Amino acid sequence: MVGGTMTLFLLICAAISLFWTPGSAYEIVIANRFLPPSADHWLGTDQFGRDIASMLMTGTQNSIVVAVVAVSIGLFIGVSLGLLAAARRGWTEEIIMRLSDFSFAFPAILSAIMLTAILGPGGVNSILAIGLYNIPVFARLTRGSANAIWTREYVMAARASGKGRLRITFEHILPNILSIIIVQATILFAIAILAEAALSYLGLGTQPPEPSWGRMLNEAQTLMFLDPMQAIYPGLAIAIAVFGLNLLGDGLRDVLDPRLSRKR
Amino acid sequence: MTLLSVQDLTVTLATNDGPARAVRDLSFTLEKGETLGIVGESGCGKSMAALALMGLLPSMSKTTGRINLDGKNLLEKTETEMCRIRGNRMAMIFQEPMTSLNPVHTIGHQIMEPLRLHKGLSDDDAHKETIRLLDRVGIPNPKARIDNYPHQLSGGQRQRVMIAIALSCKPHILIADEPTTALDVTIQDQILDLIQTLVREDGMALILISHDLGVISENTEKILVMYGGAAVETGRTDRIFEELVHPYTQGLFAAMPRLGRARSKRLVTIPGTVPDLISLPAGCTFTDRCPLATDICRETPPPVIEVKGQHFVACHHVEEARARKTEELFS
Amino acid sequence: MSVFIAKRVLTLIATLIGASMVIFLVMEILPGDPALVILGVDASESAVQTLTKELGLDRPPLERYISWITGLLQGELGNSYAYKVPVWELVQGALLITLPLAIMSIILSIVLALVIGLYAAANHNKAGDVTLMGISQLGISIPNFWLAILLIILFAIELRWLPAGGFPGWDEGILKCLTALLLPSLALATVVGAILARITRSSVLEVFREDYVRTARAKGLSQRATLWRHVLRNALIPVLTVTGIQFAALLTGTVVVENVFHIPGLGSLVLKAINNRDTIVVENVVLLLATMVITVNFLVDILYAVIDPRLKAHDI
Amino acid sequence: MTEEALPIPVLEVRDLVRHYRLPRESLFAEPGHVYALNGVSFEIQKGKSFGIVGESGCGKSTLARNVMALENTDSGSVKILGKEVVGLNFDQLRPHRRHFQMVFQDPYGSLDPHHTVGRIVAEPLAALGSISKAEKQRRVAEVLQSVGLKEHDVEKYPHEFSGGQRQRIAIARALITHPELIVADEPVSALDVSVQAQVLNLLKDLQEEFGVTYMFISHDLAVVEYLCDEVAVMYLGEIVEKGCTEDLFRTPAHPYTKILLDAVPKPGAGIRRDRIKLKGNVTGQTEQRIGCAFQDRCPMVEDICRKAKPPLDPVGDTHLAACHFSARLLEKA
Repeated sequence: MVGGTMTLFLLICAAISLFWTPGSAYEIVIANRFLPPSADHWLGTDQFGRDIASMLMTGTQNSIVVAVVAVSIGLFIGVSLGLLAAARRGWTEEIIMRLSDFSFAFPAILSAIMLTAILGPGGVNSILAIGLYNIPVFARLTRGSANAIWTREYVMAARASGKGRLRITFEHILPNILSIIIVQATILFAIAILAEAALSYLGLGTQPPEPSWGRMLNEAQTLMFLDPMQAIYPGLAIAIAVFGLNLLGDGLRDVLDPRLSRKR
Repeated sequence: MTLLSVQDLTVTLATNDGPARAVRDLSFTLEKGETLGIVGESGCGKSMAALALMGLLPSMSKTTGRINLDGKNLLEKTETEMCRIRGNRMAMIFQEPMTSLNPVHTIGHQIMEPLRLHKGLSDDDAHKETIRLLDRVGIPNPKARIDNYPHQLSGGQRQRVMIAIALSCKPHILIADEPTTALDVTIQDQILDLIQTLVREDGMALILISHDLGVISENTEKILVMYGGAAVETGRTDRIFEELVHPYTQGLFAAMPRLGRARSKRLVTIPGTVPDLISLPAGCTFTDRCPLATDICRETPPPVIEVKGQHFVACHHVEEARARKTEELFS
Repeated sequence: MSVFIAKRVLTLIATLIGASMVIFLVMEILPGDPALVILGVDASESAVQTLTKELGLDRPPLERYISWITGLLQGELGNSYAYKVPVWELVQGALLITLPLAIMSIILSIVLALVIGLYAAANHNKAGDVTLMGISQLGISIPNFWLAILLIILFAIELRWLPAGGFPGWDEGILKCLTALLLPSLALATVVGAILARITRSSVLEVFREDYVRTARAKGLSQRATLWRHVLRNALIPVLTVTGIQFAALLTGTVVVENVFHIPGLGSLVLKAINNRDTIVVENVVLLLATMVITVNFLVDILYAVIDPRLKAHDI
Repeated sequence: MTEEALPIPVLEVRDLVRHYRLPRESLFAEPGHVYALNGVSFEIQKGKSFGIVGESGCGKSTLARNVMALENTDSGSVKILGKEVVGLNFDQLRPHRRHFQMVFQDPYGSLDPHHTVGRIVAEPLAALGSISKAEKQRRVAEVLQSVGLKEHDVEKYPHEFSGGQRQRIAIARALITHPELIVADEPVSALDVSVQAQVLNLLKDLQEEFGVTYMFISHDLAVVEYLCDEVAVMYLGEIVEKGCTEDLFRTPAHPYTKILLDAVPKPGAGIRRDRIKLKGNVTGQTEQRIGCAFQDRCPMVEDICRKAKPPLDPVGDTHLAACHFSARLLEKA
């Protein structure tokens, strides 16, 4: 519940910032640098006189877009591969699983470092890097849970009814593992936000002038001795987003857990 | 003095849907060397009663009544005192030999544990005693087997190891909860035989819990039939099988396919299903499925009536149940 | 058992070769001519060609891959394009900082996880458990580099107990160095420790429901003795798995956190190398990091076999 | 004599063999095999119940899966209504599947928790090709009624039913294509005695009503005796004795059958009697031995048992046993 509300709040922030922000997240007004929080500037301004609250709100968009796209890449490719591995078994499964084992050696940031080394830093690259990292995560989870469902007697019954593997996959396997995948997607969504922030912080992700939480932290860090509060807000925004999503994941797990729903 | 005397034992489990009365007002006694069978279908409270005796019920449960072991009420003992009784004075064997042993320790280690704990044996003595125990429960080549892990043993052998653990400290009471349900019929035969022999040799009292009337009938002197958390019929085994009185016992017996019984004869079925422990009727728990049930059964708990020498039945309509027995109560 | 170890070793080698090939291929597609980078944009055509030849970059890719790998095995990593010094020198110095940092963090997080996880499991659903799990949920949500900044603000700027960053070098004495690594490893361990603590707790609770725990209790073992003798070892198996996975996260975490503290470890090295287009350093450092991840997961697999005697070839 | 005059058996199994490969235990050893089925033959006539009994690991469930063509068979033949099913691929089999259906052991695991009862029961209709929605609904309602469930149960989900009712749903699913053969793998062993009786009686009634043929697998001898016309006893992937129920249970001609029968606890028989005890555990599923499969545990074992494999030979009109000493056993009885 709490997680859901927090996530909803985040989405609303992002949506509003599309049309309206309390100040400007882009406009540089040197005269207004380091203003304390006020009615005009809710959280004050940064060293370029940009409105921090507006930057945070606009940064929400950025985080959400990166996370949504990255998770979707992982979700579609990973789940398909996992389902395929479970349905075909044999060498198909072996290849898919070895590949995913192998890609575990390259966590998001490592692959992002390589990608940015090739293509240069940028938002698209960080999406790609995080998305690539998500593929094996989903593939493994899907294959593991799907294999468990394949051994169930109701799948055997479906096979005895003459249903093919494809049909069983969509009619029996997928519905029964969907809740697990949704929960995992929520958690990976949180991880993607974290990874995006880290990449932006390193200067490998979203590029200026597009506001992003990670880069705001990077800029704030150089001013740590001057204005520590600037380092607090963006971090807090990330933490709230991730915290909300994690809670949402836990909540969904409780609601969707088949062991619990069976009892009812 | 009576070895074990249970009076009005009631176990209430807290569930999401409300309190479930898993055991209701259960009373029985057990003398030294006596064998008692508790029989009933799943959810009748037989396992809960056994766990209550051992003080091993889950934490969200409440136990009331008295469990007197040598005249001392176990329900009033502290956890530390209970630890000294469990595995020492009272031991238990469980249903699933596959999962009841810790997979990461050798069987020798697991048998030695209670020996060290309760008897204070040294490693050397415990090791020797363990080999003796393994030999006694019929594990071939115990010297080599002692270092085996549970996954290297078959189901029947694991159950033998469980028996060795239970017997290690020569308990006064052995509780066996469905010890052979997970085993094949020929292995069941061996295990029950082993339990019988060991119990007789050591003069232990045995509480054997099973859903199988055959197992209970062949291995016990006294029977307690449970339904919906309460005892419906108790007495000496031979007496009870001579005359099944309670409608539930009659139904259970008639519903069971038995070897050598005429094939043309249909099995008798008890209509309906076992009651929900959360919303039990105020009176007799068998009311909804009983062909003899009247209004009084629903409202008032049935009286316990002595049919004949130490054979008790909890039913409002004992005479009718006895009379209609010959004409097939459930047909 | 022999099959198990053999299989694992083979997988380890195969994964390492695969990883090196991927890195090589990726670097191969990389736009930008190293020779150009070294000589600067205004270098003459012929000078670039000479240097390309000198660096051996005109040879076919397969040959260069093989010579890279054989060089690696002999500790010969070539020269940095940007600094003109052997890559190994750069990597060695950085590794001597990153490795202790990673080890310190993982030890710290495991200790944190076991203490919190076991305490929470032992007090299941009581106030202590609920509070700790709430805190750990927060711990998971905090980005480690933000935590690092917060730690600097608190301990270095406000309290002035610890240095805000930098690394004195091992010549300055071990104690000083460890103090410098304390805040970074704390920042890293909090997040990983919080995750592991939650896994530990749920895993312990899960094992507590097993039949063999009931057997142990029926033997007369107290709750505490059961926890130590029967639950812990079984509960460690999932914790170990997650520790293996989290090590990768922790290692990449060090890349980020090193930058917060301006510690000249592998993370700082690789970022500088990216900015300098010093590809030879990037590829070697990335391979090194990947190797560390792969090795740790290999060790985790071997540890399984130690903890769980059931493990046989067919369980993999 | 014309072909039509001979009734085609509903199920005819010949020399069915199924061995599973085990993963290697060590680098230097050959991988082992599980010899699950070692040449099993039998046939079932229309409208009859054929029981298969044996202890765990005797290959009875493997047999069921092979008859149902749910896994690859190593060799041998399975003919259903005279049509060979071994070697057919999944698509070729599909239209034929309406003739043989299966009921599983676990009433909880055999019904997809995410599907409604209506959808579960209608599942096998997929084999029939396209049929109208109305026709589908009519058949679901009809079959639910015949297993004693209500028409409005179609909208419910499996978790709203008790174990016994779930098994009725599973039986309804098997019945919906009006199959000639139903393979039931331990259909009542997960149920309580009082509910088990309901399901057993239902199976009997359905056979009378629809003339369906059962291949009924169970470890419970009493259940098999109650339901089946003919029985085969399996041990280590082989049939060791086969015959009509009365013969086999009254005068067992194989020591294993006799021991099995003796081991069943009987209610009301008093404290246990003395009887022949079986030594050792079921072993050797992973080794192929010379001679009789039962030699390690047999109380009557002699030299010949270790040398020659006893064939499954007739010992009576319809009674077969694979033992060198069947005659001796029958004499004693």
